Amino acid sequence: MMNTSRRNKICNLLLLVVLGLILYIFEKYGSEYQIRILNNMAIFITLAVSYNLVNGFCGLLHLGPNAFITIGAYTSALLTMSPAEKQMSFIIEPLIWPLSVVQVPFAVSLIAAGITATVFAFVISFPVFRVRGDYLAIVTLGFGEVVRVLCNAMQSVTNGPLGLKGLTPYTTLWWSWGVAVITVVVITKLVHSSYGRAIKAIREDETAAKAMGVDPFKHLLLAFLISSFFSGVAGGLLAHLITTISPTLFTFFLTFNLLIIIVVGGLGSISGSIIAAMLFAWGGEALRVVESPMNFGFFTIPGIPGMRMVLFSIILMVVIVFARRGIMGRSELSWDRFFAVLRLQTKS
Amino acid sequence: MLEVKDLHVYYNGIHALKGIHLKVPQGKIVTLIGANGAGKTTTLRAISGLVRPKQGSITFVDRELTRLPTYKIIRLGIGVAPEGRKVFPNLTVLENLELGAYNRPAREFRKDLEWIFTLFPRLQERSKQLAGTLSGGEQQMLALGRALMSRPSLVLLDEPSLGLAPLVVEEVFQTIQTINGQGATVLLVEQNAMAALHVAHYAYVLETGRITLEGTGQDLLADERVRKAYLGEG
Amino acid sequence: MTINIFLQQVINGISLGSLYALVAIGYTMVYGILRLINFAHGDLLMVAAYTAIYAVTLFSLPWQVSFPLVMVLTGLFGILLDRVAYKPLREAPRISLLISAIGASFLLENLAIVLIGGVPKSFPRPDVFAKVIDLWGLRVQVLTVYMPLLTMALLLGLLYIVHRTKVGKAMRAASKDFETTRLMGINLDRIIAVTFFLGSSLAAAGGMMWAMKYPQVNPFMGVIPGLKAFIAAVLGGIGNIVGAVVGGFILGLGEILIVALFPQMAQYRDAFAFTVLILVLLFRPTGIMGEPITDKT
Amino acid sequence: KDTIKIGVYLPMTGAVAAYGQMEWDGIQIANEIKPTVLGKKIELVLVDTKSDKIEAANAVSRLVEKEKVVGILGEAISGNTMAGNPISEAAKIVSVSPTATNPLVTQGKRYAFRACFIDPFQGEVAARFAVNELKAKTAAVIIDIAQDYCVGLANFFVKEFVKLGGKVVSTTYIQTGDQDFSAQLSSVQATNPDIIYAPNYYTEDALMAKQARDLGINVPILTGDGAQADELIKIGGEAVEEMYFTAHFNKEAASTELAKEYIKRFEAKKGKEADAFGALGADAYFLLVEAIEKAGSTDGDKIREAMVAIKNFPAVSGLISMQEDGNPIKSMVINKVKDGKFVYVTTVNP
Amino acid sequence: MNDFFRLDNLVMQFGGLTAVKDFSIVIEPGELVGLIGPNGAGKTTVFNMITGFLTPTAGRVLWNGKDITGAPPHVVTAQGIARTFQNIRLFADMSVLENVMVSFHHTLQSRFWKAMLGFPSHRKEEARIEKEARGFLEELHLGHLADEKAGALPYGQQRRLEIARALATRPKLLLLDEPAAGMNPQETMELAQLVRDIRSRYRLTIFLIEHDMKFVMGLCERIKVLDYGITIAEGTPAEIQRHPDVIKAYLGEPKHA
Ligand SMILES: Nc1ncnc2c1ncn2[C@@H]1O[C@H](COP(=O)(O)OP(=O)(O)OP(=O)(O)O)[C@@H](O)[C@H]1O
Ligand SMILES: Nc1ncnc2c1ncn2[C@@H]1O[C@H](COP(=O)(O)OP(=O)(O)OP(=O)(O)O)[C@@H](O)[C@H]1O
Ligand SMILES: [Mg+2]
Ligand SMILES: [Mg+2]
Repeated sequence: MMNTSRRNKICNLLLLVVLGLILYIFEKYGSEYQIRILNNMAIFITLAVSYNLVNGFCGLLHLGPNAFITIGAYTSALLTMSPAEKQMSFIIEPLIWPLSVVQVPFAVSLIAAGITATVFAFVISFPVFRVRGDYLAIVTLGFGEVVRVLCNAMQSVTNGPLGLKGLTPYTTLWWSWGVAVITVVVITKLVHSSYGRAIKAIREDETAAKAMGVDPFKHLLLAFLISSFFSGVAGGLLAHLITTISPTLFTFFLTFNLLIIIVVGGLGSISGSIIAAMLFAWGGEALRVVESPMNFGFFTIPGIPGMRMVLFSIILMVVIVFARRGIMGRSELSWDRFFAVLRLQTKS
Repeated sequence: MLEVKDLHVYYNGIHALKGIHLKVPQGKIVTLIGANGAGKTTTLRAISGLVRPKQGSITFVDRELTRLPTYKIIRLGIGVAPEGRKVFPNLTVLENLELGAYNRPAREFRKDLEWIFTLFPRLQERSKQLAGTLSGGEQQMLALGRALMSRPSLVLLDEPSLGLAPLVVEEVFQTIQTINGQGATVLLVEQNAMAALHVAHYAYVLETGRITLEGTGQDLLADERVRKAYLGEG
Repeated sequence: MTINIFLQQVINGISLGSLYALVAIGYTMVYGILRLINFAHGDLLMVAAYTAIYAVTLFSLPWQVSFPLVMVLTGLFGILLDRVAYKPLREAPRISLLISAIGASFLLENLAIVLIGGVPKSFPRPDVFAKVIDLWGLRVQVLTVYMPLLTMALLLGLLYIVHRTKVGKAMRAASKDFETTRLMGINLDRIIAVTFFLGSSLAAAGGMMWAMKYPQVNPFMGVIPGLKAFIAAVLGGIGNIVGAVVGGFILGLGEILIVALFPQMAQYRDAFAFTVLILVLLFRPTGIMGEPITDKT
Repeated sequence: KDTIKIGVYLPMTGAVAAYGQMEWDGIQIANEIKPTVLGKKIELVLVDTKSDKIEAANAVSRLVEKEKVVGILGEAISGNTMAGNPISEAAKIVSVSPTATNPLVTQGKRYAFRACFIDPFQGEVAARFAVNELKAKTAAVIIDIAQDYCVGLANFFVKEFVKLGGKVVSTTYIQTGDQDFSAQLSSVQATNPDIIYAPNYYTEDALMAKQARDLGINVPILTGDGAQADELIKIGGEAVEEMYFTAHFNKEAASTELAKEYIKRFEAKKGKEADAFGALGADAYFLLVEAIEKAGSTDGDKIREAMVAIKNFPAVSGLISMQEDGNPIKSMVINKVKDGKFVYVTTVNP
Repeated sequence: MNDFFRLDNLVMQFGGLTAVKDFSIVIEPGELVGLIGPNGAGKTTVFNMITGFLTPTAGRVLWNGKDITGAPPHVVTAQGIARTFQNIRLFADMSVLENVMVSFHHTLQSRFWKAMLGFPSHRKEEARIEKEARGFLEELHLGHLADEKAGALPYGQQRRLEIARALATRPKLLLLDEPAAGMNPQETMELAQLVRDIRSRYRLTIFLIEHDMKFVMGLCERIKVLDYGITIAEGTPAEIQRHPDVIKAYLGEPKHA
């Protein structure tokens, strides 16, 4: 019998290959619409998994991921636009110098996006980690809003409410899924390491964790920074997917959506976040059915705009009442489980 | 007065009580002893309606309790001092006692309060203090007093001696006998088997969800198995 | 800036603050008992405002009747909200409750969009309130004077209920411990219902005053006041009623004065609320009047 | 196939749902007036954008790929249109936005059009009107900082106003959703301007006007097309009397047959005054249908060629000629509120 | 002068309340010392000051000749002082094994990015930690429960796991806060044996708080008694049991023999 850890490794590789194949097929034969949804899925996976690191594994109620997404999106966009485009866009106030002349490749801009977001996270970490619980929630929500207000106000950097338009659509399936896979792998590894254990210990009981020699500030900060990095990168991907960004894109509704994804998926479950992110990206579109006129042969119900969101809210509330800890709770899909189920199936 | 028959309780699949029978006759002190996790607290929670049994019946002076919500059970004349005292820390001692008398007519309040203060003079001294700032022993007294404020015919006490200094433990058991002398029926759950068996008229031993022994307090004190397992002898 | 303009601004600030305060009280009450940030609370303003519009225009009730009626109806609506969205989750993790609150908020907003439409409606402001009076050279709307007064009156009433009545004591008890509250023979669901009723009717009062001051009603009108009131509640120390009022006034005055004193900073007005909040929490991590966190070891 | 599908993507929910809903009203009336093209019935497919860019992009993808529409109407605001545009552009499908006024919306795009004029034009006209007709020497500008439309208009107004010798004495900011402007207004009051230019949407403008009048500020207020909606008067009441608008159309000045027909039907059906949002929604529809008709085909390139060939088309908001760059040439009217009605003041030709 | 462990005139005030006043003690390596006193006497507060959960209002904590007063808890732990809590504080949703493995975290050499990228050196370290943690569990007879959720264990085993977890931080001084609370006499006896065992096996010095007099008197070599934050007595168990102040404030007259 094969050693299970080797088996799992091979299965993981196979899974990657299958994912690659699927992406290849869609890239080649899929419609723009399908590709777009797949891109959204990947970006939401990146966002959700990195957000879950803080909320699910650290057990903090962080309500400001939109700040890091915003910062990532703006950084990346400002770095890929050509100086000529920038000059044309910034009609209220000209863009400040070095930004007005630099232009770097997309990949570099994504890394810069992640780093800028991380630096910002570091700067705000002191006030954020001074408080806990719902106070932390409101402080992070506050930083999210402050960033949005600054984006509106700092016109010589962000072009204010006009936002940045006409970005090159660099975000392809390979980019978005590539980043998603890296995020998932890296965060999974972290969570299953001694660091992850320390972080979970803080979540379970901060006082006891301290007594076991774990420095809560250091470890929470670590998770916060890593999460911000990937949020920033995802922000860059998002910017180059929709090709136009402005402060209205990053309100706390974006945060709420992410929060819904990770709670419905299961706080502290990476596979839960992945599943919920995919459901969210796909479901939002699938639900459009209820807004288009429905023809039942002998009579037609006219479409009611807005029904989709009504239904979404109802589904959300029903799901959360029946699955209080989300779809996955804190458990993960794993090959061990998969094969265990498989064995049971074949036996019976 | 209280009769529990074939009680089964589950916590998310954990079978915590596996068919318990017990009786608490009017005017007596009955104690329930047993190791940690044996299900003592669970029994009290089932009686007071905080957990719903899967099977079995609990009758209190001819009323079936298993379907009633907690507040209705309490209104039938049951007072509870829960495990871990659970005083309301942000309320004063007096306000805690007022809540104990939530369903009592307002005009009786003074009289009831005086009774509690004669039982626990310390509470009178501290009546304006926030309950959260009391010492452990004082909190236990408050929890007892609060349970008695509704003038219950049956009192359920869950480990009233837990974490208390020896001197205070002494006081608590004396109080239990006092209130029993004044007519209250008591169901006492205890780890401190020695003290509990001394005050109890009748006792049950609970082990992993089952009653394994029962008898008068004196009988059990003499019982070989009890001495070994619960009194730390031999 | 003349002293007159400054005083004018102070009055504006106080009246805005009293609105924040009214809404913040509801936030804080629900939080105090359920530990729930009730994100749907802001939407109750919207529900109340629409209800008032229909009461006045459709059923042509005089405002003296319809406004109290709307408060009662919104209070009942609050109870319904609890029954549907929160009661099934009493024993669930708090975060699930929060998601349910967000869901309820989305639902109310979108139902309003579907049923009433996104186009704003005007609010029938009774003329008594619209009148502008001259107070020592200050032009003050009657409403502006009434609002802080009403807020203070409602606050006093509420404090009386919470501290002097049996129900109030039960509410404070329930805020710490559901089970033990039940063990006192208290019908917890009734207490929670009362809390929602009170909080929601205050939100209704806030919503109607909001709609009179800024007479347009749309499905999203509650979002910003709701958020601001939430900040006010946290600023004051969430769970503390007096704190909520203090926070509301600080926020209202601060927002108005920052724009008044530094007009070029107006675009940072929303950032101001959060900056103050963050600064306060830096020095008092549980808000101005909040209880310190006791982490017993 | 006996129908022709036209896709519509608008914010029917979310923060700017009101604009989407008003434009959808106009488009539906237009569809009633002209339900067929090339002898086939026109089927409108409406997709909601939740006032969100991600959803706007999804929506256009869906219309293009799944619904296979031949042309697209929408979005209501520039930011979302710019999220949707690149997709229809790549698919070579003509899109017409009713109200996306930002210059960048059509810039460098072959298949993107709009039914409204662009911000620079409107801002400049407003400045000229302020100087020439209102005889203003000083102006206070109040800008909704959260709307690129408002920022754009104000920006072009200020440039032109200064060029014409005026002086901007105060610039203050508000934000969509703000409801208390007393602080800003007090500071405006302190500078004592000849006029206030507040090119914001009607909700904010109505509330602002109301609070301005309450404070005793009685100078004329000048604003843009975004404010001209029935709700402005409903909300603002007496306070918005004498407010001036640079606008797309006025009922009284409505000269075209289509406009008369549209206004009649709109008022009969909706029970309220026809507003600019609806009118522009209708015009976007009429322009697209006219182009399809002229092209005699549903081919994107042919429609595009037919579109830029449209000259002096008598639309609801007046005569429209489409330019090669996707922007229409149309005249502008100045309206004001009088006795609770939008009345015609003058027409400014491009 | 002893430089192993010493408390010098520790004072702790909460607002107006002086919870602990001038608390001093010297503990020699390998000693087993008890701390008793009525509820609210300030016993847990002393532990909290030693382990950095509270910063004393005045006084010093000396450890191996170093002043560690006010050092944060995780630093104190890393220096070799571990504790358990009066109310059990396990990482309830983590497995028994993980609970113990957390205690090894402060000895970890590899940096976080090595963990994130799955470096072999980190994997090797993880394997070592797991092996040693299992070793501890075996020794405390918890080995068969390694994969259980800690929160699902019966109370007695939770207490033992708390001790195992504290031991795994490799302390020289172990502070136990009411380890026998909520145990029946039988379990308490087993616990006493366990404490003796681990003391000799790991060459520990132990300082413990307990209300169970049988346990304290049978186990401790030296006892200190606190009342209202003030030391009222100190001595051998026999001396303490006879001390009139202690009887008055704490023990009461022996009745149930
Ligand atoms: N809320 C709960 N969820 C899951 N299991 C529980 C819960 N409460 C108790 N149990 C389990 O039920 C069993 C009985 O517990 P119970 O609290 O009744 O014991 P007890 O006899 O009161 O013990 P102790 O002396 O520790 O108070 C234990 O195995 C316990 O782990
Ligand atoms: N963080 C704190 N803030 C305020 N007061 C405190 C704090 N911690 C403890 N106290 C108070 O200090 C006093 C001593 O408490 P401590 O917990 O040390 O007592 P103890 O001797 O351990 O009692 P017990 O045997 O009941 O555990 C008590 O009056 C307690 O209320
Ligand atoms: Mg128990
Ligand atoms: Mg203690």
